[in-house]
Amino acid sequence: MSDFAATLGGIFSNPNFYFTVLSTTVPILLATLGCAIAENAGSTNMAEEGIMILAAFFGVIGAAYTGSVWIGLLVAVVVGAVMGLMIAYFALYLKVDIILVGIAVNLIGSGLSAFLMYVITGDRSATTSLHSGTLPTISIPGLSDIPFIGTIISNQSVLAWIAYLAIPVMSFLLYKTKLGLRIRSVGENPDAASSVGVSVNRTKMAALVISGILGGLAGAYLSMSYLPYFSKGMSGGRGYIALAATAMANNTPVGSFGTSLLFGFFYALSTYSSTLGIPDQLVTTLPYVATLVGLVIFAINVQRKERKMLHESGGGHSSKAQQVADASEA
Amino acid sequence: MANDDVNFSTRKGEIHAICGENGAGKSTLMKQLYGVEQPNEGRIIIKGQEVKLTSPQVAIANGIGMVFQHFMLVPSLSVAENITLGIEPTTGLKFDTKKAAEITKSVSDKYGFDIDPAARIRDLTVGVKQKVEILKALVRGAEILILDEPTAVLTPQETSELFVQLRALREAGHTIIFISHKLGEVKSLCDRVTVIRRGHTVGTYNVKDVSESDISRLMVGVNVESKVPKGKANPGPAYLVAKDLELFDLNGKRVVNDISFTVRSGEIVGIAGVEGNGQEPLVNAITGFSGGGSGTLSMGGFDIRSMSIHELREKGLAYIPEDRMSTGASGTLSICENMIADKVDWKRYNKGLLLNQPVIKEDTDKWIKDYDVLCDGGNQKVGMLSGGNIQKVLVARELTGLAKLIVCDQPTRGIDVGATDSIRRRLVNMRDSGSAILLISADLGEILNLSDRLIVLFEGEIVAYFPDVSKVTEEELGYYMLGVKRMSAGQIEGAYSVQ
Amino acid sequence: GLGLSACGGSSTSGNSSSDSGSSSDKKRIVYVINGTLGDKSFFDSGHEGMEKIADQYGDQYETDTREMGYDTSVWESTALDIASEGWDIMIMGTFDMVEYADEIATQYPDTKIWFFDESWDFNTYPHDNIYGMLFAQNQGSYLVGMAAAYATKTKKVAFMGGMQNKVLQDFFVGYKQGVAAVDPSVEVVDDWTQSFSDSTIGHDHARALYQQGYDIVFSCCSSCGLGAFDAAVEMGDGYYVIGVDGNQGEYWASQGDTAKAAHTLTSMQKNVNNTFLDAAGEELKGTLPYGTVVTYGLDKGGVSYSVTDTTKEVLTEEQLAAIDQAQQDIIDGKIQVDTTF
Amino acid sequence: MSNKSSKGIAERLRSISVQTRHEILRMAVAIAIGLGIAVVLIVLTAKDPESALTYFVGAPFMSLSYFSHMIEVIIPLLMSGAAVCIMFSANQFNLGLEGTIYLGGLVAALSGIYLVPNLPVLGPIFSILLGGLVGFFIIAIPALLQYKFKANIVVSTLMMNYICLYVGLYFLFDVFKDPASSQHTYPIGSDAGLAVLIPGTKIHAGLFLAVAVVIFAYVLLYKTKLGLSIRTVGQNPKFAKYVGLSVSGLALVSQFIGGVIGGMTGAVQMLGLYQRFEWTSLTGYGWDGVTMAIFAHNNPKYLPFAAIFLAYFRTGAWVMSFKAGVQIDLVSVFEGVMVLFIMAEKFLSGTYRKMIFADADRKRKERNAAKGGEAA
Ligand SMILES: Nc1ncnc2c1ncn2[C@@H]1O[C@H](COP(=O)(O)OP(=O)(O)OP(=O)(O)O)[C@@H](O)[C@H]1O
Ligand SMILES: Nc1ncnc2c1ncn2[C@@H]1O[C@H](COP(=O)(O)OP(=O)(O)OP(=O)(O)O)[C@@H](O)[C@H]1O
Ligand SMILES: [Mg+2]
Ligand SMILES: [Mg+2]
Repeated sequence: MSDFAATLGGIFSNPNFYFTVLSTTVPILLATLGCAIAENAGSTNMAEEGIMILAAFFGVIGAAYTGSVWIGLLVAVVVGAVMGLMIAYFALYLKVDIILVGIAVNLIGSGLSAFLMYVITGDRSATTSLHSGTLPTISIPGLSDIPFIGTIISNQSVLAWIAYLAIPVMSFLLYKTKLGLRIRSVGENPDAASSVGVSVNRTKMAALVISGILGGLAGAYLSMSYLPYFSKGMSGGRGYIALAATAMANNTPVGSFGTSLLFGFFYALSTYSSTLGIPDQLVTTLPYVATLVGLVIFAINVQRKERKMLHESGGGHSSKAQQVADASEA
Repeated sequence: MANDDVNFSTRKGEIHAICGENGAGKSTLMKQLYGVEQPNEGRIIIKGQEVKLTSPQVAIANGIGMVFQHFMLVPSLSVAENITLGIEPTTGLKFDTKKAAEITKSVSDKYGFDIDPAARIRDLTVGVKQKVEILKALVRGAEILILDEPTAVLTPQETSELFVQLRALREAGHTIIFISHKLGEVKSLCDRVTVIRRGHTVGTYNVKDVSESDISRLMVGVNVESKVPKGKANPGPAYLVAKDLELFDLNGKRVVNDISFTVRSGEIVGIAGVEGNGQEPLVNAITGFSGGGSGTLSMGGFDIRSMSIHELREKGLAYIPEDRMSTGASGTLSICENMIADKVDWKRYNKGLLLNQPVIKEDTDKWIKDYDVLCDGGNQKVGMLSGGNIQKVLVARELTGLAKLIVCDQPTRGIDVGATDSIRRRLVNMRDSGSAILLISADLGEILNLSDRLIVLFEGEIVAYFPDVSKVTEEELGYYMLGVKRMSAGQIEGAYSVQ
Repeated sequence: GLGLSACGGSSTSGNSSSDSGSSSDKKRIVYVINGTLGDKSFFDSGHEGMEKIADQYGDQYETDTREMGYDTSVWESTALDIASEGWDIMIMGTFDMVEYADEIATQYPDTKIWFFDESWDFNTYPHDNIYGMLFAQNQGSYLVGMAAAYATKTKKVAFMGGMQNKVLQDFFVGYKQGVAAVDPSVEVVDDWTQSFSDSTIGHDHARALYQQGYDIVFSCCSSCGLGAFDAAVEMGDGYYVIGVDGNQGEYWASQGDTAKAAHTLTSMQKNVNNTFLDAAGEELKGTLPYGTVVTYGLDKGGVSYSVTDTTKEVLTEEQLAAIDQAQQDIIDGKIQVDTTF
Repeated sequence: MSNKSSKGIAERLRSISVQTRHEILRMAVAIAIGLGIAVVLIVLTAKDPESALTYFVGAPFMSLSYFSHMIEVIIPLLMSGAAVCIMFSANQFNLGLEGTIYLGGLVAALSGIYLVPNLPVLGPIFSILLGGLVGFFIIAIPALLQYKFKANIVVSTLMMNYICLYVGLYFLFDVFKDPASSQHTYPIGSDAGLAVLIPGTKIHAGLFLAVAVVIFAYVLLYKTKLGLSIRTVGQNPKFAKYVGLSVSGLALVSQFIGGVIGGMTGAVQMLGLYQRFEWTSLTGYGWDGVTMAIFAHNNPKYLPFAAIFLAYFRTGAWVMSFKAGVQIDLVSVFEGVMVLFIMAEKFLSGTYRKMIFADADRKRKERNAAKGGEAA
């Protein structure tokens, strides 16, 4: 047991571990922010998984055929935006349930990326034959020299910095701008928004496009930063994790950071713990169990808060959350 | 087709009423005027110019503003944010909170509304919310203001305050289109009235030239007597008993304070009161929607709070809820399924493990006929029906159960005269056949007409009790409802009558 | 259990005889993959072998490669369907396919099966139209284990496998023994990624191992293992991957990826390609010993360890000589390598 | 009665409501778009497009074994589809079937190895029920977390799937692996598997069970009070509570039933097609169930059509993949596209309007004609 504790202590005192935590958190964070902004507009974006994989694939193709990772990044972002538009079109204009749109897009994403990879590159599992390159990493001179912290934050990809920067940017967007105001009002009471001439569909579409762009960035990170190639199924369920992280974060950008970091932490721990002497399969469940537990803790908290809200809103119009609360209290 | 060949016109600076039965198409017509829905044919002319109102934006640009039947506000946002939503002032990328507050302030000052721009909508009372709605339209430069049943949720005081403001707006040259089922309001406020019946205009009249009964006759085609005839009650033993009842909300705040009353079999007990004075928690407690509190609350001798809704219904509870669309019915289920939703356990509707569909169909068809539900048949989805017909389905379901205790919360709100009359008659019939009925209604006429005994609730307490309703006037009731007057404990004691 | 009627079999085998009759005298040989190509590992290597056969014996063999994908529920149907096309020789392998090969061997006695990567149990499944090919990955792993022990600066080396299946454990036991043979004080850890396909997982596990001081990682999990090379490059000097199945150092070099080549210490090559080619040659001579299992170890060149520029840079000549000596000792039977088979 | 039966087909077609006719049209166009995209991709990428297309479109009729493969594919589709229909009818977006199927399969295999290896008929039935029980326990976790704490069911079930997989892998590798095998359990007993129905094929007795499960799901949802209650809850929970139904209780029950069927799906698949348990990843049948429920609009009545349809083209894609070398991944693109269009309420809504007008027109003319006839 003390051996176990010593190993664990060794992991936690290793700055590289935290480097790994931060870098594995990045794609999840980006996707979580994407889910969060869509959720704020009242649209559950379950399609980050599919967006990510398609963006990762097309980004690599773009980078390889133009010889520039930056163009690859642009392609990934454009693919993300287009997917966001497509989701919006089907969900908002053709009225497909948005969860089902998500499931469909994920199906298409996994199939199309694998299919086209073979057709375009002749590779079946990974595009190692292409030289698509990686986006640069950034080390800030002063910071990198700080002993422990320096190791953690230096040499993180430029996209990692973008991801962490996206947290305040998304906060600003949601809470301080016109678009943010509209997104939140459309999510909370679409009828109110449309009655004053705010186009619900266009606002939701904007949120979904931003959501798609964030998913595109997440994809780009996977195939042009984390690894220098596209590999089949490399989104690895991160889109679903993002959905969980969003739910746990109550759809706030700062909360999204916390919850994706939670997953990143336990995921990193699971990759580290071959030395812990626990069966590897069980260790692999760690991040998922942690997410599930986090979700439950969050839900308990919400329940408590909802009780309060219930009182505050008094006899007025009951919110949706309240209706649900009412309904399931039977 | 909701509207078929409607013609009407308004003049600048008038208050123009639109009257019609439920489902006559009033709201639909207004939505067309506001660009939310598009008419299939016909023309809309504003100031001599034909316009195509393809969206609310276009309508707003043409000087039309609308206050919907249901509030269109975002609860978590502030008043200023709600008012400037869609026309947000910005500095650079940022939404300019200060400027939004200024805009709100200046318009509310101009029209004499007293509103705090920073308040959150969810903290406001209904009356203030209504004002925010009107301000929203005015800020956008509305010259034609459409109000869809604005008074339905207001207290009498709020209503008269609103009328003062509407008259002021009229003086300022605004045109107001006013929809209401309350003909008294139409008479006192409006200049002209257009009557719609089943999607057709019947005609436009000067309000001075027509009486209330004229209007109601025009609406339904026959003159409906406004009072339901009813004989003397013949009450049995107390069926619903509330003794020293205290109820708390989820934060522990007391919302019903030490009240005692009974409802006996064979009588109708009315509860009058301005909305938000404890009716909702009381109804929720009696119908099993929420538990907790202290004191006795029993039905037919059983403790209500130890029973689930299911058990309560098995013991004879029937409940006509206030909110028919989201609570009282399921729009996506068929009429049959809605009708028997509370009776699925009945032997009659089950054959072995399966539902006995022919019997269900047969009974539903019968009820559709009895209750005069306008529909294509039992398999039609309830959501396809008009509001009044949905209410009829709901009432039919509730009154065809055991219905030993019937809790009616606003049973005829927003229902046309014919349907209202028939529902009231049925309640009286149920009383006569021995049901105990608790009636909560904002419609004082209804309360006074139907109740045998009457309680007034104010701030969660019983402030008045009338053992004989026939002697009560609306005016007197108003004093108690507003807390101006209050009876002595001895007088109120009578509400708890076991015999 | 499953039974198959004679009627289905006979009608199709009737077809097959007419098929093979009409298409000249070439032997028709098909390589059936229970997975897909692109694993940069033994499926790909086998396919290479097929191409070599076509090159070398093009006038005597007609070759084809078929992929069955990763949906295990269709493997049986697919394999039987391919068998019904009337091939002279079917090549298939891995434990997953044993029972299906048994069915085919029973139903199509005229079709010969070369079965690789699993020890065919002729007691349970006695077929004289089956030829078993087993690779002694434990022997090759022993040698790369020695290389790892020589190369490590931290005295900690790792094995990274996908899942603990028998073949991979065979790799591991050989590797561990090889490390210990050089220096018993070197710590060997085994890490199982639970994936054979997701390179990001391979990358993360390898990186975690490096960051914990295991400076050599023997990466044995197909596409998942590709990520290890990226992790080594990221970590910088002194961190190495040992490749598997093919000569991965050479592969990276051929792709112009010098960084990865420079981090590839050596590779445990499983020369499926050459094995197929050899077997095809013996088949023509009529000397292929059907009804037996042949182990392709270091002696037959079934497995080998690769020496690239990187290998020569990292290891001294004496060390390389010691590895070669061990190779000879294994061939001579002086060293017995542990195995899970 | 006789009058009705003597009606012509055209007449009867016209008597179908405009809504239904439009629904059929929409479905047809959705399929056409899905197929169109698939065909374009095949033509652009296949070495021999002609034979690839032939396999894709016609494989099930090209040989008995392909046809029987189609039937094999139908079995899990029907079962998981029924499970999802029941859960979705209660409006529970429970996506946890993957996990139940995986562990249901594992436990059924273990039962076939250790508990009832030599008990014909009853043995497999027992194993399948045991699989169902496992499905129940697995689904119970997220369902109860939702019941007690309102933990988001979509998210918790997605997490549960991963947990089930890795826990299953642990038991497979560390506890129950046959040391002589690669990554498999011991083989199940000689009488533990499901009997083959048609010799020469792999169509197994699970087909009966699958059909029974679909019928059960339909009868349950549309003919019993429990089903009506479940659907009431699914359509409007507030209303359901109001009429005295236990909303969260029924949500639980629907998920329990779904979980049991999920576990049984895994068991049937295992005992019908495999000798040993050897799954090292999630099977995908759970997601298939979602696709099936979408195609069937949550009504089990339509599951057989949806299953035949999907199985037909999956068989085509399967044959195409190993005969003509076209990537089987194509099939998920095809299915995803169709999910989008089939669920698109507003898709072809312009045509819908025209159909309604045409219908009204026709009715008016008929009425006029009838009047004219009377006058004459
Ligand atoms: N989407 C629709 N398509 C076709 N007909 C509809 C649609 N919605 C409602 N109707 C029909 O239009 C008629 C008018 O319904 P509506 O709800 O306007 O009644 P209403 O005038 O509000 O009556 P009530 O007073 O009962 O509410 C109803 O008979 C209804 O069946
Ligand atoms: N395009 C349409 N075609 C047919 N019916 C429609 C259409 N649009 C709306 N309806 C139905 O027509 C009815 C018109 O109701 P509307 O809300 O206008 O009635 P209302 O007169 O305002 O009644 P209330 O007094 O209950 O508010 C609605 O029930 C609606 O369902
Ligand atoms: Mg209405
Ligand atoms: Mg209305």
